[in-house]
Amino acid sequence: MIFERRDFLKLLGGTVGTVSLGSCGRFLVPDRMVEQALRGPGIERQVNTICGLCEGGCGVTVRLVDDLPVGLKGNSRHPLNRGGLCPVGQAGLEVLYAPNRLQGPLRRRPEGSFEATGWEEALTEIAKSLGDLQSSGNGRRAAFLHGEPGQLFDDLARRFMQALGSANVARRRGETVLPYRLAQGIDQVPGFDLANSDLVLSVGLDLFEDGAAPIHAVSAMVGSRDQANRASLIHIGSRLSPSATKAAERLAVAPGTHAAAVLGIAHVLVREGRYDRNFVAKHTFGFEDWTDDRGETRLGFRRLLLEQYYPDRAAQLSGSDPRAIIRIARRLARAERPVVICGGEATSTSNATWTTLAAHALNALLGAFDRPGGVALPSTVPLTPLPPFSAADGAPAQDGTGHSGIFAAPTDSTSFGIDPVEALAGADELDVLFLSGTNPVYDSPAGSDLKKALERIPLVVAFSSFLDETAAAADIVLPVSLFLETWQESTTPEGVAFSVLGVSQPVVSPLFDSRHPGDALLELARRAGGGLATALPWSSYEAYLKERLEGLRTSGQGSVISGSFEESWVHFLEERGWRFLESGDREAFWQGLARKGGWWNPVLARGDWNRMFRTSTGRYEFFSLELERHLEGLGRSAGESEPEPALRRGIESLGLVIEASVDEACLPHFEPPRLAGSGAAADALTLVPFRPMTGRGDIGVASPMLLEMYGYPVLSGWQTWVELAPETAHQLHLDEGDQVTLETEASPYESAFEAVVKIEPGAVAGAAHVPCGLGREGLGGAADGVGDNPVRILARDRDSVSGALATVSTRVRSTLIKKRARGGARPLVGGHG
Amino acid sequence: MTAAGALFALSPSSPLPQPDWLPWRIQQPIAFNHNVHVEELGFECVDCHLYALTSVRATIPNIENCADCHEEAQTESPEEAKLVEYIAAGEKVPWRKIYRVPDHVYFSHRRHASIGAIECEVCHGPIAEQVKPVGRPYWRPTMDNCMECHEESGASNDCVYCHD
Amino acid sequence: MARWGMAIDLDRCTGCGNCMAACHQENNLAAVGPEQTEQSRAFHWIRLVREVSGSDAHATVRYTPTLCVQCDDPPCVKVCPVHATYLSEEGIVGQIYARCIGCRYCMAACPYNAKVFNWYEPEWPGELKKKSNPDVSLRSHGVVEKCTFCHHRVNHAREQARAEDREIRDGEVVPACAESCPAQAIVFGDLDDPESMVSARARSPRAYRPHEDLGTRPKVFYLEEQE
Amino acid sequence: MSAEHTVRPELGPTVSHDLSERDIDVLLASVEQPGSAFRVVTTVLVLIILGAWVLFSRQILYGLGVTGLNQPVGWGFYIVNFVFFIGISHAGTLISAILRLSNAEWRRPITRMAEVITVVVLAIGAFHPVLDLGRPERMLNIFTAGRLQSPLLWDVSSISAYFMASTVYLYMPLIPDIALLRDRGARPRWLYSFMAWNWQNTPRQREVLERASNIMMILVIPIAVSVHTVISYIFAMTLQPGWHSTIFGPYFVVGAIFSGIAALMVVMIVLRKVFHLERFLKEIHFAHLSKLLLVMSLLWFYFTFSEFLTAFFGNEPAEIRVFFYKFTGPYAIPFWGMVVCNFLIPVVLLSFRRTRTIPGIMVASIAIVIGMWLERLNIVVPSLANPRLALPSGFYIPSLVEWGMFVGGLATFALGFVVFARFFPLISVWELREGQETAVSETAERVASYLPDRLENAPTGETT
Amino acid sequence: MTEPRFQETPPWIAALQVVSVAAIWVFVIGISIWIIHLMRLSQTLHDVPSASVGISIVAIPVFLTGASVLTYVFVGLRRGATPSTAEGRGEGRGAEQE
Repeated sequence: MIFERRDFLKLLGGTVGTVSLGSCGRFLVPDRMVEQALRGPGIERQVNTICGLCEGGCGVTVRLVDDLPVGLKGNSRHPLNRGGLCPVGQAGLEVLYAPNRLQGPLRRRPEGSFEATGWEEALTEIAKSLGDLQSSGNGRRAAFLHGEPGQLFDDLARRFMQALGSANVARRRGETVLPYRLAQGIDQVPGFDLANSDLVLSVGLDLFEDGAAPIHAVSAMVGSRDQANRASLIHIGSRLSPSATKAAERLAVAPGTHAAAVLGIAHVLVREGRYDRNFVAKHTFGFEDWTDDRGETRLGFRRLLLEQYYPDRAAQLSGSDPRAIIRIARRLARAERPVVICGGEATSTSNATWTTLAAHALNALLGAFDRPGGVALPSTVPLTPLPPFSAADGAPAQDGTGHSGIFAAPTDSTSFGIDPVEALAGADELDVLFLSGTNPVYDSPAGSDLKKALERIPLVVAFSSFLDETAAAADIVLPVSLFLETWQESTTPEGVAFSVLGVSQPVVSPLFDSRHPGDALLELARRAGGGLATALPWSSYEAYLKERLEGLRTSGQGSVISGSFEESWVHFLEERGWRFLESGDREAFWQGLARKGGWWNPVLARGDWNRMFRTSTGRYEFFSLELERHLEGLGRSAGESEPEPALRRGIESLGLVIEASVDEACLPHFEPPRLAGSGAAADALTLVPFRPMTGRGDIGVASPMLLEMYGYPVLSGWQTWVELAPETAHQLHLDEGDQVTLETEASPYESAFEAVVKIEPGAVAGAAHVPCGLGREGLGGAADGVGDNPVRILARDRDSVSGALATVSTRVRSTLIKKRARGGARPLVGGHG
Repeated sequence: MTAAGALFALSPSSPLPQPDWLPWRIQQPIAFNHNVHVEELGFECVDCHLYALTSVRATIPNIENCADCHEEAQTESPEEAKLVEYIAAGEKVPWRKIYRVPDHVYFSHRRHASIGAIECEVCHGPIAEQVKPVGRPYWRPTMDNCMECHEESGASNDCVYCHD
Repeated sequence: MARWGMAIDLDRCTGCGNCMAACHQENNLAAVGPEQTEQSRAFHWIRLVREVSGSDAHATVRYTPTLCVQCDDPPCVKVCPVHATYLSEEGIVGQIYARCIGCRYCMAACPYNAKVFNWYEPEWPGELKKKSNPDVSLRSHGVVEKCTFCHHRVNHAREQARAEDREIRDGEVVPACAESCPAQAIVFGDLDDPESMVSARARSPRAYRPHEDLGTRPKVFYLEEQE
Repeated sequence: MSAEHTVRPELGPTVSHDLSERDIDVLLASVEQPGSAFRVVTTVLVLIILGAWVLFSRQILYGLGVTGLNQPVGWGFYIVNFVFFIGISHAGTLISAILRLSNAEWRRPITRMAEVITVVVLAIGAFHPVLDLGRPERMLNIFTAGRLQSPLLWDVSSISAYFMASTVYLYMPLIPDIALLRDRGARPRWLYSFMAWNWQNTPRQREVLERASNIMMILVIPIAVSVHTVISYIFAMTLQPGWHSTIFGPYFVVGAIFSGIAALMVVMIVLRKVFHLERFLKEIHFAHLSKLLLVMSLLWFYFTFSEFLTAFFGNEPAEIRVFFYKFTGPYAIPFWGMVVCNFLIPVVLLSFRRTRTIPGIMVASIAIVIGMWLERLNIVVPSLANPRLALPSGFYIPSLVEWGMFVGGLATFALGFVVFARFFPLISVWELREGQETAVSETAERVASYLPDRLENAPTGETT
Repeated sequence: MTEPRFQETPPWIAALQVVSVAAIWVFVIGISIWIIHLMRLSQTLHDVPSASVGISIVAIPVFLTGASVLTYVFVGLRRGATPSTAEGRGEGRGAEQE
């Protein structure tokens, strides 16, 4: 060998050092060796990408040995998860290699079973149908429902449908945005700056396991902070979730009564004068009593609080403890940068909108807007706009809002919107339906309705990796590449305070004959020709992404995901109004994006109140004028002409009980939740489905590991359990480990499901908490037939205002089917050694 | 039936991995001549066994490496002709591994050849002189052999250094 | 020579389960399936042990990520009849699967129930075996296994450090559980190095070791929850 | 009979009478006229054992998963039976050695059976840990790379020493009987010829045998005590609640002797019936043994009481959890069953003369054997089922394979006896004969030596 | 009681007897060597030092004693087998007592 071994080792040593040494040629080392040294072992490499198993879009680093992925870990530089990776993400490889993934397109035979077909045949058939719709001007008879995490795919799907002449596109998302529109005038869930807050009050949301980005919450509140200045958590909810147990303060409330507790807290803040007077005076509307155009005095939020929600009553309404309400209020008042976040079970009830309004009103009282550790609107992602195209005849406006179509609320609707699944289930006159990245037949309370509807639609095309419950009801199933096999993007998850765009790249070539749905759509457009082909000119989804993301580079905003040093530098520059110019050209930027796993922009536009509050008053509206207009409109269409009776009539049409005045309806207030089923039976329980950490996403449970640790916080996996408070269990004569059926007559299709009893001291009495995500049919392998799916038996109730389906809507009764089989499970009590 | 299967599996020409205690030599698909490449042409071991110094596995070169020179025949050797065929067909040469350690053993070439500066010959013998492919391990990587050498060289014999 | 140890800040732990999943993937644990789980044979090398104190609405819950605590005086090592489990030079309690005869005496002797047994041959449905971590050997039926402090990562780090002619840096070795923890609750390092993060945490007034009274001298420290 | 009778008339009538030819025929009947019963019984037992192995083959094929073991209850029937069988083995050699050592004359018809129990049961018991191994094919590791620090290895050496000692101890007194069989022409001749070692009952041979027996007799007692002490150490050397106890050594030894005597009684009663040995195994033997059994029962209770009282009084969380797991928890039935079987039934039955009959003793002994088995179960499972950490307590439901191997173990025990009885006399002919010849005189002599010395013989200054 | 006739031991059985004595010694010495081997092994592996090794060391003399006693018996029986017809059973014992 020409060089000394010792030298070679030095060469191997540094990463930066190696480059300089190698290139300056001090050692007579063959070029190939230098290359190897740079590349490291050469057989093993790490690739950054984005996890695609749930809507969060955490960054992952894939470890490849001999080009086979053998390990996933969180990308430590990704701003969302900072190296953390939830169990579902960890299971990514098991999902990738899941034995029952679809190997190729399937086509339904006339008699109902599926047969394997090729992409060629499948796409030809679909393109023919699309072509027919296009030529006959019947684009409206097509619809697209998806749940893909990325905004860019949504754009592509919308354009696809617009080009076809249809407005029927909907994206299933987690939280409804309506409350934020009513109070803040924005059409998005705002960001909550968990990373800078010192106290987070979580209303109904199990912040550390649920929500769009739980790992972000953990890393922002705990992981990336010193022990001294980490954020405390206060949790209001009915379940003893891991988040609740980790909260500094926990307030157990009956399901659906969060608003009462929150308003009680607001009462204390106002009564003790410990709210942000400055902010309330300058930036809010409807706090004090006010006089409308007609000169009538209207109820202010302050008076409503003081009259109605004194702690005793708030506690009584929510079944909680008044002292705790006061304690929490004072704690919030003491905190420097508190923020209130609402979600989960609190937004899954018939009163969800008002509950969210109440929780958000706390943010206003605390002056939590536009300050570090408060409510923020992440900056818009500067994507390259889609090139203009001439829409097909009869196509709606391109902006996507205000369109009519099946996914818009019908004109006679009392609510603002309609749940897309329900809309689809009720739609007739559809010829073609595309479903992608979503499994409503399984996870929506309207799933069984939808299943029937799918039978009516002549051509249902499902993009799916598995022959899951929804795909099984389709006519053509197109296999989808998983996140490790394809180019994909993910955009800022709901509730995150900065904008982020994750880029997922293929790290292995697709194991099976699968494609990204975007690629399939582009191919379909090409084949269908006409307006479709011109509207979607991209050769591949990758090319589409590349073009759209070019805007990030040219805007000069944000930066490619990088280490903390570069981050603070970008921050420094941008806060001073300088642009951090990405180096290099288009290709270099693209490669940087792919290599690092995405782009982000942590900088927020401060002081832009017009952006923050886009209501008609330009302020935060405690009293929602838009809601008033809506209610009045309802009354007017029912025949009332005067404002006040119209309002009253409008409220009545929602089927609510308002005690004080009609004004209350437009203010955050407590509205008792509607619960259906089992009448007033004393032993009836409120069914509260929840999503455990292990149940994120739709296909995670294809992993045996995930099934095995499904119930890891409370018990072992492979079963659905029901959490009952000890007194509830005692009353029902149930013990830990007993197998029960939960029955209701509220659901039109199925009435019972099975679970194993888990006694949870600290859970609220009278509630039955059940995990979603199990009881699958169609994922194949390990998951099928494991556990049961509570969604099957839910009553079809909706949020009165937003129209979103409510999952906390059902009362059930439990029947013991089998006593605990195994002897001697010991209740875990007592301290440690 | 089973016996016949077992016999086939253990026969010199079986494509399956073979235990190293078999008395016969393992047959390679091409009679590779180390001597020509190393002694006459002056290649270093790592020129072909690319990762011997940098990685856990030294790797056995295959057509990607061989194609650098043997895209077209350099000699009239019938053995080379086989290789050229493989390259032309884009097919991997089904080399047979001679040295293998069980799954529960972690053996790193880098740790030995690079960090420990052990010459290849110590374990692989005077391979440069071989005109035929190696049919049997020069030195069998058994635990006793490993531990003996570790003992002599002062390397640790702690179990978890090698067992994972 | 390093003496590897771990400190887990229970105040930071949010019970998210990432450590369990990461360990499962890193160390090629095979799921045992519903029947075996019903038989109480499911296993994890690290698991969240959940303790509920009190039985009313004010019950408090405490999550403790529990793993092999790598005792300095390990009861399991004392009883192994075949040197299949032993205390390594760097303080890791090794488990040599190829040596283990499966008598399960170490399991019976371990006060922390850290050891688990392969009751059947682990199964890898479909092509799942492909994704197994090549650094960790796959176990077979009839042997005991347990947390190894990801000693394969220690080996890699040591190799890298030797190649660069230096000592292993603090924080260079990160076991899979610590790596995946979004709350940064788990810190790993050299307990003999007074400068290391882990020894700093081990000196914390909140630090305790599980069942110290047994005299096993564990090298996993827990930091008591505050408040 | 040529020995001069020194029996004094006041000591009662001479009980001595010769062992008749018919007596010997009866004693050797099992060897000389095995009959078809032997074949039938052997076949049945072999079939049972084969059945057990057929069940067990599943464990060999698939691993220990076919048992009911799990996390945290990693030990179950195999270990329970191991301890149980080894415990039973204390019946024999230990009792026979103690009785011989103490010159208890009534021992003569008993010792052989006791020793056979030891050897047979020890072999069965010692095999159980092998059944319990996850990888039995790696057994060799114990020999190539064993750790003497491990209590399991102490067991290996201690049990093998005990096995060797008790085999020798069984064999040596057997030699004259083998010679008898050899001389009576029993088949296979070569076997008896080989095993008789030229025994011709010469004084020199008797001297050799007696001396060797005396050495073994003394040697075997500490070994036997050590064996069960060491077995208790398997548990006591760990830190587990319910196991980590200093009295475990003696507790196990007492329990072992207790169960051993009970098993011996069962065996004696059964064989007495089967081989019509009523004339040799008389009520008096059972009466003596049952008193011993009663004492052991009380002793056992004393140990159990001390063991649980300390756990209860100390109220250490881990200990108390195990305590209540047994007292009121899932193991209440085995626990209280054990107390009833080991204490209540025997104490009641054996205390009253009216119930201290052969059937009564049989019932008590069977109860004790069951009770002691339950005791082993109560020791092994509850401690494992209650982890120190806040984990749910475990459960253990043995599988068919484990039951099969249990039944198979019992059948092997029976088979051992049957086969032994087929080839060797179950009651030592030689010792009986020796007893007849010398016991009366020796006993009288001995008794005389206890009596106050006669005035004329007193070691005074007066001389004759 | 009739005295059964004595049969001369065939030579092959005598050989077998010698072999079995040898086997016993092989076994016992084997065990002793094994125990010593294990002690040395634990020393080389720097195993947990433990006085408990003593328990196994005790086994060695036990085995040796056992084997010695057996050998003594076997040798003694063979030596003492010279048929001196003059001695009856009872006389033998009586004579011994002197």
